Parts: sequence; structure tokens; C-alpha cells
Amino acid sequence: MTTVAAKSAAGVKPATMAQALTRAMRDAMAEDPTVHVMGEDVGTLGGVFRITDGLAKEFGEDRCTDTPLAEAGILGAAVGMAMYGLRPVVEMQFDAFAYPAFEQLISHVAKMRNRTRGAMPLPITIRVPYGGGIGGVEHHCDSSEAYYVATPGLTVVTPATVEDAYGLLRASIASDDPVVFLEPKRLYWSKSDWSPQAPAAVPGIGRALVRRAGTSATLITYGPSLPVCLEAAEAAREEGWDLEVVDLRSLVPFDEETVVESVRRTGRAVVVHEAGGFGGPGAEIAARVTERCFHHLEAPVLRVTGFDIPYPPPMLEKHHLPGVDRILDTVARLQWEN
Amino acid sequence: MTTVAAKSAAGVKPATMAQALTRAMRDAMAEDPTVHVMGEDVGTLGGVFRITDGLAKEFGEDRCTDTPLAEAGILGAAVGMAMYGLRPVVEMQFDAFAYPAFEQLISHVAKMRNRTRGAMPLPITIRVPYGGGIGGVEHHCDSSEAYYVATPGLTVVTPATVEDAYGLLRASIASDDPVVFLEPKRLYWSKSDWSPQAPAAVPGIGRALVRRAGTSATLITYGPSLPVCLEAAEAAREEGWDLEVVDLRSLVPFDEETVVESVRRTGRAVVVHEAGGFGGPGAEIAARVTERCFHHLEAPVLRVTGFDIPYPPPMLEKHHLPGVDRILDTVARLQWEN
Amino acid sequence: MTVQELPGAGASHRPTPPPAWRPRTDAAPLLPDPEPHRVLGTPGADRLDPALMRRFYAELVRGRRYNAQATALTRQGRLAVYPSTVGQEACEIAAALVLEEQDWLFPSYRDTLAAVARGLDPVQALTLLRGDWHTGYDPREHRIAPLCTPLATQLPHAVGLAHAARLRGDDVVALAMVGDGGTSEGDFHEALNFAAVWQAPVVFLVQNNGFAISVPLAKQTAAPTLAHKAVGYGMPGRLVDGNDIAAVHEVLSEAVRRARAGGGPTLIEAVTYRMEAHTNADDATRYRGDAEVEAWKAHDPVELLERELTARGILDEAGIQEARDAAEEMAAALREGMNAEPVLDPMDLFAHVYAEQTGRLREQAALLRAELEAEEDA
Amino acid sequence: MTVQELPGAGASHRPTPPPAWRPRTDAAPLLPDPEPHRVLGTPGADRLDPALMRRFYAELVRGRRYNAQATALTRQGRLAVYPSTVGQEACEIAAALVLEEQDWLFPSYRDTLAAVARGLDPVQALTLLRGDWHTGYDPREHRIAPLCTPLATQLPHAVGLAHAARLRGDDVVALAMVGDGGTSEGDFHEALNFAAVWQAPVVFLVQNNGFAISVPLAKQTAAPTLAHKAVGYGMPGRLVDGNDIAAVHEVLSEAVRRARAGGGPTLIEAVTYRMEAHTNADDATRYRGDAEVEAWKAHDPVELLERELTARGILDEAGIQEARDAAEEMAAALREGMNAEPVLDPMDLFAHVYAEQTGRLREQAALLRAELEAEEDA
Ligand SMILES: Cc1ncc(C[n+]2csc(CCOP(=O)(O)OP(=O)(O)O)c2C)c(N)n1
Ligand SMILES: Cc1ncc(C[n+]2csc(CCOP(=O)(O)OP(=O)(O)O)c2C)c(N)n1
Ligand SMILES: [Mg+2]
Ligand SMILES: [Mg+2]
Repeated sequence: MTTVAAKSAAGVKPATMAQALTRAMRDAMAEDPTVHVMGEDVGTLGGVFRITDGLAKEFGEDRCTDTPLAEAGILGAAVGMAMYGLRPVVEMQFDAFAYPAFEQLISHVAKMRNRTRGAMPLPITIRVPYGGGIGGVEHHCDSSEAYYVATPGLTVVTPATVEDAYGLLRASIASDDPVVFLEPKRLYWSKSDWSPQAPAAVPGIGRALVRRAGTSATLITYGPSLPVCLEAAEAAREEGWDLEVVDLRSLVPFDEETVVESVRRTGRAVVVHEAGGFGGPGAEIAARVTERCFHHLEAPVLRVTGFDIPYPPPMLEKHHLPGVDRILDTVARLQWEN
Repeated sequence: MTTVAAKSAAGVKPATMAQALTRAMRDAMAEDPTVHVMGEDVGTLGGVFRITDGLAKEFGEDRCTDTPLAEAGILGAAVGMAMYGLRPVVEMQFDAFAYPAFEQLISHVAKMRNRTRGAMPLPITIRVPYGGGIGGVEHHCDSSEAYYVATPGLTVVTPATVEDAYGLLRASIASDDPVVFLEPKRLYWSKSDWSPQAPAAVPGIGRALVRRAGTSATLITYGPSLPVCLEAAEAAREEGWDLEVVDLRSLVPFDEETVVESVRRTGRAVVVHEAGGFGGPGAEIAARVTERCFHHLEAPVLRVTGFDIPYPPPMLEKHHLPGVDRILDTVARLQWEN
Repeated sequence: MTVQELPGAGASHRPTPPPAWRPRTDAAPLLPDPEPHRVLGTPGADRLDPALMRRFYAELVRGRRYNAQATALTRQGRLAVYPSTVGQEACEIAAALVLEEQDWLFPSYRDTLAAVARGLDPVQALTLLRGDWHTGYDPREHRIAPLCTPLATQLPHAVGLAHAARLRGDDVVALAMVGDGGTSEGDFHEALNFAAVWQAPVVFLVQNNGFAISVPLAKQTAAPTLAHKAVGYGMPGRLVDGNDIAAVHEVLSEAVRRARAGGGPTLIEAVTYRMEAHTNADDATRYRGDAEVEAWKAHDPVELLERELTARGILDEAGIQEARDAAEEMAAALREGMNAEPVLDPMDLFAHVYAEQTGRLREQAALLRAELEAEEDA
Repeated sequence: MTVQELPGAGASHRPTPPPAWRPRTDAAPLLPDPEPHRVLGTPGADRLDPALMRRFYAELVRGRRYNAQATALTRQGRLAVYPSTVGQEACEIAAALVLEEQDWLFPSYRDTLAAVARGLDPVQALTLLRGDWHTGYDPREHRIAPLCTPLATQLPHAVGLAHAARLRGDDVVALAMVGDGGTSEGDFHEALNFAAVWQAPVVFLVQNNGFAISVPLAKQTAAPTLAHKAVGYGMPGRLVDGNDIAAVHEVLSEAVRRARAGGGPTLIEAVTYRMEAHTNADDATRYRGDAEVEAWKAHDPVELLERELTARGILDEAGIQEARDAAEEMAAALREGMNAEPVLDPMDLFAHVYAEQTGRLREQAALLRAELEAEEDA
């Protein structure tokens, strides 16, 4: 790895995921006049997380619009705009505040292409800051990906790195299909050396990446849990385990091949995510991986997830979130003796 | 089995699931003045499926109320009524028309007990006619149980028999927790010998039942797919398979013990449901059963589900719904030779 | 701060209220005249354009025939379900005819007739209700949004589309149709609010046909009229006799003109009546009496126009016959179209879920293909 | 039917319109006076009840102090987040004091002060915002619904509760609070409609404080005033100076009285101003200038009342001092309460999800318990 100093000449310096997301929208808007950003407080304020900072100033309020406070209306209007050929990028202010828009999402956004035999695709990107770990009160920390994942017609993407934040958001905006773009809010301020001038090309939507190669077992994860898994993998070395870490990057489409290849190789797997376990995305991953790797598995695929409870209040969230210890305890249960 | 004629003296005669549901509400309303039925067209009309037929007449419009046409308003008002100590029974007219109420459902109905440390439970029953097979057009055939199952705080129940329709609906209305009561609309007119005067006691919420004992493999199913699985099990005899069929009856709580006991015994399992496979309830069941039965399994747990597509138009739905052949083809893939 | 530190005290201390206080618009012009606008049978009918009226008449007769034919098709099992617009033809047809080529129509699930009157092939219009696919036409080609079943959810779409067109500098008006029941949905509220804030070129046409399935208007709203809702969004509300096609067309024309000129949205309530059951599957006798239906028969939209035009000598027996013949022709074509077995490809189930099929869908498609082949072999 | 078969033709043929045509209510009495109701600084102030006004004053001073203390606690890390009601105290307090013991208050996330003014312990009121649990009190004990974060979703709850109470014959009024931004949500619409159709004893108090976070009212609605929305539901709308506690209390009292007497719901818009940022985490300089804030400073709710009362001799230095002392006492108790570490039991996470723990939750609880024990051992 080159140092920050060495890279800065080429415009490479530490950037946050938040900055990369902003830049992705900015570049998309500059390249394509049909890209419109809309949502609550996204204009003058630049969003409560400042992810749309500067866009209204650069492109005008018609391109980056403060809407009235009504999520179904926002998404419904975006549907109409997309029907006319625009590419709306909608911000839902927090995970739980996307729920009022679920009817529009499930009954229209996800179905319009299919309904019209492809005549009317809806290239809408729905940005949803999600997950916990930021001390947010009720309704501000939900991991609601299970709902999106179970809705055919939606693409569901979630970056875990600064590079992916840029690359996947660009790809999402460019996609002719509606994309639910889940932003792990506790990684907004995570940093990486990154050049907005020449952002590294990253694999597009639908490709998982092995973030750490390993041989003992595979941790399958995404979004906010990726750094935790990488940390767990480091810690696991002490226990003598060499863990592979796969970052799904997109939940739909789910890159089965990369995951299956890894698990067949390691013979053991743990799925890690913040969302509740029961009926969560990890269930699908575990079920499918088992189906395809059955005779390679030394132990059942286990899951480390949020508990099956409403998201806890800030003072208790640390007990809820999958942490390094809980991951290692679970790895330990992968029947190493047999 | 006694004949209809023999039983009719004791008031036992063929009754439809629809009639049993109506009777369950009627009896609950008669016993408990706090039970209120509400929804679109439930009063004068008796509901588009006539499930609330006669209730307004018997109990008055204040007990069985035609509401304005607004699902979030209906459920939101029911929350307030429950806060005051009533037991609202809400009808959502069709599966897809429950979506406008999702914010109320997820952010309030599911969370109020927890939010108030148990001080304010919400004994609300939300009846949702669900699933396909009735030639319904778009938005009238969704199997949306994945959304409910992934929402902690909700109990999710679905009867597959006339007896259970009555017994589980009574139990749901009596429950101090909110229950999403999924009514398999294509079984509304299914019949059974049943006495409204002395309805057989059935196990309550949270208990699965082995509907057919078998030894070769376990079909795990619920609601509209139970009759299909029973038919498949009969047909499987020709192939030399003796299939056990487990009816989950409630998805949350999920009766792991009954399922695990069965699968450990048979060594093979297929989950069958109409809902889409990806991220559907079958994923949870497969993942969990595998976790607990790993060393008893001769083959991975497989799933026969609806495809991962928006529900098809009436003329194509037969291709989508899990049928006997598809179930048997899947059973055949349970690695019998190994 | 104590009172001593303050300049002046007592009745004269009040500062002029800050600017946010002032109402921005005068409510009076937004309020509907509670007497529905009418033309037929009033002196205003003197100004009718004979050619346009003959066109209306022909379309009304055709619309009535279309309704009858569609209901007949349900009885023959050729149509899964049909929500009739008998009694509402004036609204359906005025809505279709008021639009320019480039404008967009956003019909509700009931409004197949409006789509047909706009020029859509009736078989295509009925595809959803026949059950071969969810939408039978290319919305962009016809500028008719898919018939929308989840009530009121099409309204924000209309707003978004109209807004997008305006942002692009295109001359496009969107006309969105919704029922009285649909006005209770949150989406109605949010759409009207967005439209007014954005001054989008959109016209909302509420057909108040008295019922939402079985629920009468009195259980749906306590508002003086549905048109009164407009003032709460800062747009004009208009009330019109929905069975008077000349009146509906006038009110719609004015609203479309306003929208086109950048004057923003309008909410129109057309008072009409659903003469038949909710759909062929419904039994209206469970919730309403014959007397009401009879009262409305005397106010039939086809007859209202027919009487006016014949009394004025704009329409004669030959003209009536001509309209009927054209309607019969349409009905025959519709019968023929609907009797033809639709060509269905089950593999279409997987073709349009995404631009590119996911691996999982490819696998499921392969499964179905194998099943179908096995069936064929057998 | 042909024209020949019809009785009469021409201008006189029109039948009397069917009954559904008539507007059911007269809109005029429902419309708000666009001039906000005021009492302080007007001749109407002559009728003020001195004892009540002194109570208001004490509460306003306490409320202002509470706001300051809560914001200070955020800086000390004792409170995760605090949405201040500085400038809005008149609304908060009038809302709390207008209710009878048996009535219910439905506060929005911002309205902790209303809950405190109703008698709730401030530490309990701030539990949500401190982060130890989602609600710090038993709603039934205090007849205060949980502070509601998803905007406008509490409004249908208030309607349902009021309706339930009326069905049971209980004398209960529900007062629901919401912001200007919240009026754009579908739930606002649905709640008001249900309330009017059911004639539920509920009062909706919209605090129009000019902003929804950064979004000014002009981007939120084009309505003349938010109170004008009432007519669309068939309920009266009232506009009041939200910084004039006497006026707010009068308008609320009248609405509560009406509701209690079976007269149905009322929508009240109180025009006020959010003097501070949205929350301590917000930076208001990004979206508004000082001039506007300054203009509103001259219209401060505490000062408005203080001036009136001192000018009238209802309040003197001693009274002011007394109010301040009481406020300081509350602040000290609040500081003390918030400085005490909350006693938290992580196992509570599993205790209240269901009446009876599911097997899965028991398992997860056991896992956490084991982890906690292992931690303790280490
Ligand atoms: C969101 C939603 N809820 C419920 C329904 C079921 N439904 C279909 S039509 C109808 C009544 C509609 O009444 P109205 O809006 O007056 O239109 P009309 O049928 O009279 O044309 C209902 C409740 C639906 N289609 N969408
Ligand atoms: C359904 C929903 N969407 C978004 C938010 C995020 N949010 C919190 S406060 C707020 C602004 C509220 O404005 P207003 O209703 O005027 O109340 P105020 O904050 O001025 O008291 C927003 C958008 C939310 N809490 N709920
Ligand atoms: Mg209607
Ligand atoms: Mg506000």
C-alpha cells in the first residue's frame, strides 16, 4: 500500500464514504441532465447527513429538490418522473422513514417494468441510510433489507468501502432498474485513500468480492458488518483460524458463484449482518449456500445477526450489534473437532 | 372418519373456512364487548369475501364498521382503539392493499409493547386474505408473509383447515399481542365437517402439526400449500416415498421443535410455499432446520416456492404456483441414491 | 429579560407580526361553487359546438355499448372481472377528449373506457381484466399510464410526470382520474400537495360516483364536497355535474388550459353515479336500494345529451343510428378480439422482472421450461 | 331509448338532481379567519383570568428553563439529542393545560415540554432522547401517548383512542400535536378524515413553526394557511397566534369543549417559530438568516405574556422571581436526574417484544446472558 503522501500528488487523499457518495451524485448529474436528486432536506441543507451537500448549489433546485415531507409522495412522484424519462435519485432520510413509501415501492417501483413487458422501466435509485451503531434513537437505526430483498424487481445494493460507495452508486444511478441503495450510516465517516478525479473502477452491481482470503471458514457479510468481520478475521488468527471474508456488495442480485466457490473451499461459513436473524437476508444466504455446498460443509452455516427485537435504544445497542467476540464464538461452534 | 350424516345430529355438517372465520369473529364479539371489527366494506356488505357477513347486523355498525378507504388510517385508528383497551380486528381487503399500512404496522403495531416496556400491549388482529390461485388480477394475489415474518413483535398465523380457521382466529383475537392473520383465500371455500356449536379445540398459536405421518422425507408447509402437499404425499406413494407433512400454522412463533423432530426422523425435507423463494419464509425454515438437523440430513433442505417474480396474471398463475409435480420433482432431488 | 428592560408595555406593545403570518393566497377563488356546473338544459347550452357535441354523442353511445359488451364478456368467461362505467360515460369520455396528443392520461382501474375513448384498442385496454398480462399496451406510445389498481397511487405518478415534462420545457398536461373512495388515501393528499407546491401541470378528476364498492360517500367523508379539499392544497376546486358531458368538458378544458399555461393544478369533482354493481362479481342489492338507482336513471349522461341535441336539431334519427352502428361495430370487434385465445408464453414470467435476468431467475426459467417440455412430451 | 320515447325535450327536460348532489354542510363556518386569533395586546385581554395567567406565566418560564437545561444536557453528553421548543412554549403549555385529567395527549417527538407541563417527570419525558429506552413512562398512567417520531403517525392513534372512548361512553378528549411538515404526510390526511367521519372527540394542534428541519413552509404547502385544510374534511379550521398563550388556550378550550360535547374534531394551526436549530445536531445557519429569527424575538411568547401581565398589574417582580425560582428548582432536579446513570438491564431487550418470549428470543437472551457473564468473569 502506498502512503497517503505518495498518492496525494495524483489527487489521492483520504476521503470519507460520505464524500464519495456526494461525488457520485455530482458526477452523475454533471454527465447526465436527466439525473434528479430529491428528498427531505436534500437541497439547501444538503441532507441531514450532508450527502447531497452542494448539489442544489451546483445544479439548481430543480435538479436537487427539497420536497414536501411525505415519503410516499416523494417516491410516487419519482415514479412519474422516471416514466417521463428522468433518473430520479431519491433520499429517504432514515431507514424507518422509508416505510410510508412501501406501497409505492412494492406495488409500483418493483413491478412497473414487468407490468409493461419492459416498455416502461423505472431507473430510480432510492438511497436509504440504514443500520445502527451511531447512537440513534428509535426509528433511526433499522436494518430493513429483508423487506427489500423479498421484493422481486428491486435491485438491492450496499457498499462497505469508500470506493464501492462511489462505484456502486454510479452504477445504481446508471441502472435502468430501480435500485434500493442501502448506505451503512455508521460507515459514512469511514475513510480511505481515494481520488475523485480518477476513482478506481470497481466491479459493478451483482458481484461479491473476497475482501480477505482465508482457508478455515468463510464470513459472508455486507455493509456495516464488513469492517467488523475483517477485524474478527484478524483476531481469529490468534485462535489459529484463517478466515475468508466475502463482501456481498449487492444482495439482489446475489453473487452465488463467488460465495459458493469460497464456501466449497473452506467448508465452513458464518453469515454476519445487523438485521434481525429471523427471516433476514442471512436466512436466504445460509439456505442457498447449504443447498449448493451441502457435501462440502463440515458444519451447518451459522448466522450472527441482530437479535429478533425492535432496534434497541442507544445505550443498549452495543449488546445487539454483531461484534467481534460474538462472531468468534460462532466460528468456534463450526464443529472443528469432527 | 364418521360420515356427514352421522355427525349432523350433533350440529356437525360441512362448513367452509369462510364460515368458520365468520363464526370465530361472531363468537369473539359475543363474548367480549371490546372486540371491534373494522375495515373497508366489512359492515353492510359483509366484506368482499363475505367473511364479516352478518356482524354489523348482529352487533351494530359501531362494532363492525365500514371505514373510509385508507389502510394506514384503519390500522392507525385501530392502534388508538387498542391503546384505549379495545381489541380491534382489522380486515385488509387484499394482501397488496395492506402495504399502505406498513409504516403503522412496522413502526407502531409491532413495537408498541416493547416501546412501553409492556405497559401498552396492542391486541390487534390484522386479517389479510393472501395468496393466489383464484384468478385474481395484479395486487390481489400476493403472498407477503416475508415482510411480516421479518418484523419482530408481530405474531404471524395462517390456518389451512376449517378447524384451524376458527381456532386460530379465536386465539389471535384473544392474544394480547398483535397478530397478522393470513387467510389463504383460495381455501375460503374449502370444506370440512365442523360444528359451530362445539368447535373442536385445536392447538393454539405457535404449534405446528404433523398432518400426515411419513418416514421418507418431511414436507414443511402452511396455509394454501397444505392441501397441495397432502396431495403430493398421496401421489408420492406411487414413487415409493412415504412423506410426512407438517403444517406450521404459525410462522411466528415458529414451532421449531415439531419440525426439527420430524426432519431428524426422516432425514430429508422440502419447504413448500407460494411466496417467492428468495428471502421468503422458506429460507428461514431451511436455514434453521439445517442448523439444528445438520448431521441427520441426507440431503440439503430444498424449497418449492413461487418464482421470484411479481405475481403472474391469472392466465399464467398455474405455472407459478407450487404444484404436485414440482413438489415431487423436488423430492426426487433429495439424493436418494447416496 | 425582565419587564423593566423592555421598551413599552401594555396594549400598544405588540410588534407587527413577522412575515410568515400572512396567508399567501386568498382562499375565496379556490373554493368551489357548491352548485355543480351544468351546461345541458341550461341557457349555457346555446354555446355548444355542434361538431364537438356530435362527437361526444357518438363516443357516449360507443362507451355505453362498450360497457354492455364488456359485462357480457364476463358472463361468457372471456373477461375475469369488469368494473362498469355505465352512468359515468360522460366523465370517461370528456377526460379522454380534453387531452392533446402529447398529454398523459392516468386512469384508475375502472377507467378502461377513458383509455378506449383516447384511442386505445379495447382488447388492449382489457388485457389486465382478461388476465393475460398486467398491462396490454405500451404506456409511452399512447401516453396512457397503466390502469392503476392500488387506489390513488397513480396520482403522485401523474404529478411527477407533469413536473418532469415542465422541467424539460415540454408542453404536457397530465390528467389523473380517481374515485371518491380514493380521495381518502394518503396518496391523494400527498399528490395534491406536491402538485400545488410544484405548480405542476396536472388536473385531478375525482369521479364521485357515490360509492366505494359498498361504502357510500357519507361514510367516506364529512366534507361539504370533495372539491372543497382543493383549498387545503392551495389549488382551485371545481364541482361539476358528471353526467353532463358538456359541463365536464368545459371544466376540464379550463383546468387543462390553466395547467398548460403554467397556472398549476386543479381539483375537479364530477358528481355522477355508478349505475351498476362495483364489478360483475359484486352484488349491489346488499347495500343500496333501487330507488336511488332509479332516480339517477332520469339523469343518464347519454340521454341528457341526446335530448339536448335532438331538441336543438343538432342530432337527428340518422345521426343516432350512425352512432349506434359505429358502436355495434366496435362491440363486434371487441367480441372477436376477446374470443380469440390470447397467445401466451409462460416464459414471459421471467423476461421483464429486470433488464437483465438474475442467475436465480435464469434457473427458475430453466425449471419451468423443462416442466413445459416434459408436459409436451407426455 | 330514443329521444321520441322520452317525455319532453329541450331546456325544460332537466330532472331535479338526485339527492347525492347537495353539499352536506355549509363550508363557510369551517373556514378559518385568516387573521390569527390573538388576545394579548388586544382589548380581548381584558377578560383574562389573573390566576390562570399567573399559572401560564410560571409554566412558560419553567418551559423556557427546561428547554435551556435540556440543550445544555446535550452539550454535556447527557442527552443524545434534543429538539428544542424555545419560541413554541405557549403552544406546548396551552396544549398540556387545556386538558382534563382523563383526556389524552398525543405529542410529537418535539413535544416533551407539553408532556412535562402535563405533569410528567422531566427525566421520564427525556428517556427516549437520552437513549435508555424508547419511552420513559406508562402512557396509560399519564394519558400521554409515547412521544412519536414517525411524523403524523400519532394522529390516527389519537382518533382511534378518542373514538374508542366515545363508543364506551367515556368523557375523554384527545389532543394530537403535529408540526407543519407533518401535515404533508398521508397519515395526517387519513386521521383528519377518520376523525370527521366518526365525529371523534379529537383536537388537532398543528404547530406551524415555519420549518421542517431546513424546509420552509413555502416548500411544504401552497395552501392559504394550514388551517384551511380543515374544510376538506368537514371540520372547522382555526388559526391562532401560537406565541400568544392566552389565544392558543382560548382556541384550544373552545375546540376541546366542542369535542367533549359531541361536536366533533377541530383543526388548529398555531403560527409560531422555531427559534433554535431543529435539534442540537442541526446547523440552522445553513438554511435561514438571522433577520427572520430576530424578527420573531420581538414576539417571544414568554415576553408577550410577561408584558401584558406586568402592564396589567397581574404580575410583579416578586411573581416573576417566584416563577424563576421554581424553574431553577426544576432545572436542578432535571440536572440531577440526568446526571444519575440510568440503571439498565440488557436483558430488557428481550422482555417486552411479546407477551411471552418466543423460543428464538429465549435462545438469544441466553446467548447475551452468557456473554455478559463471561465479560463479568473477565
Ligand atoms: C389501496 C387499495 N385499497 C383497497 C382496494 C380495493 N378496492 C378496489 S376498488 C375499491 C373501491 C374504490 O372506490 P372509489 O375510489 O370510489 O372508485 P370506484 O370504484 O367508485 O370507481 C376498493 C376498496 C384497492 N384497489 N386499493
Ligand atoms: C415519517 C418521517 N419522515 C421523516 C422524519 C425525519 N424528520 C424528523 S423531524 C422532521 C421535520 C419535522 O418538521 P415538522 O413536522 O414541521 O415538525 P418540527 O420539527 O418543526 O416540530 C423530519 C423530516 C420523521 N421523523 N418521520
Ligand atoms: Mg366511487
Ligand atoms: Mg415545523
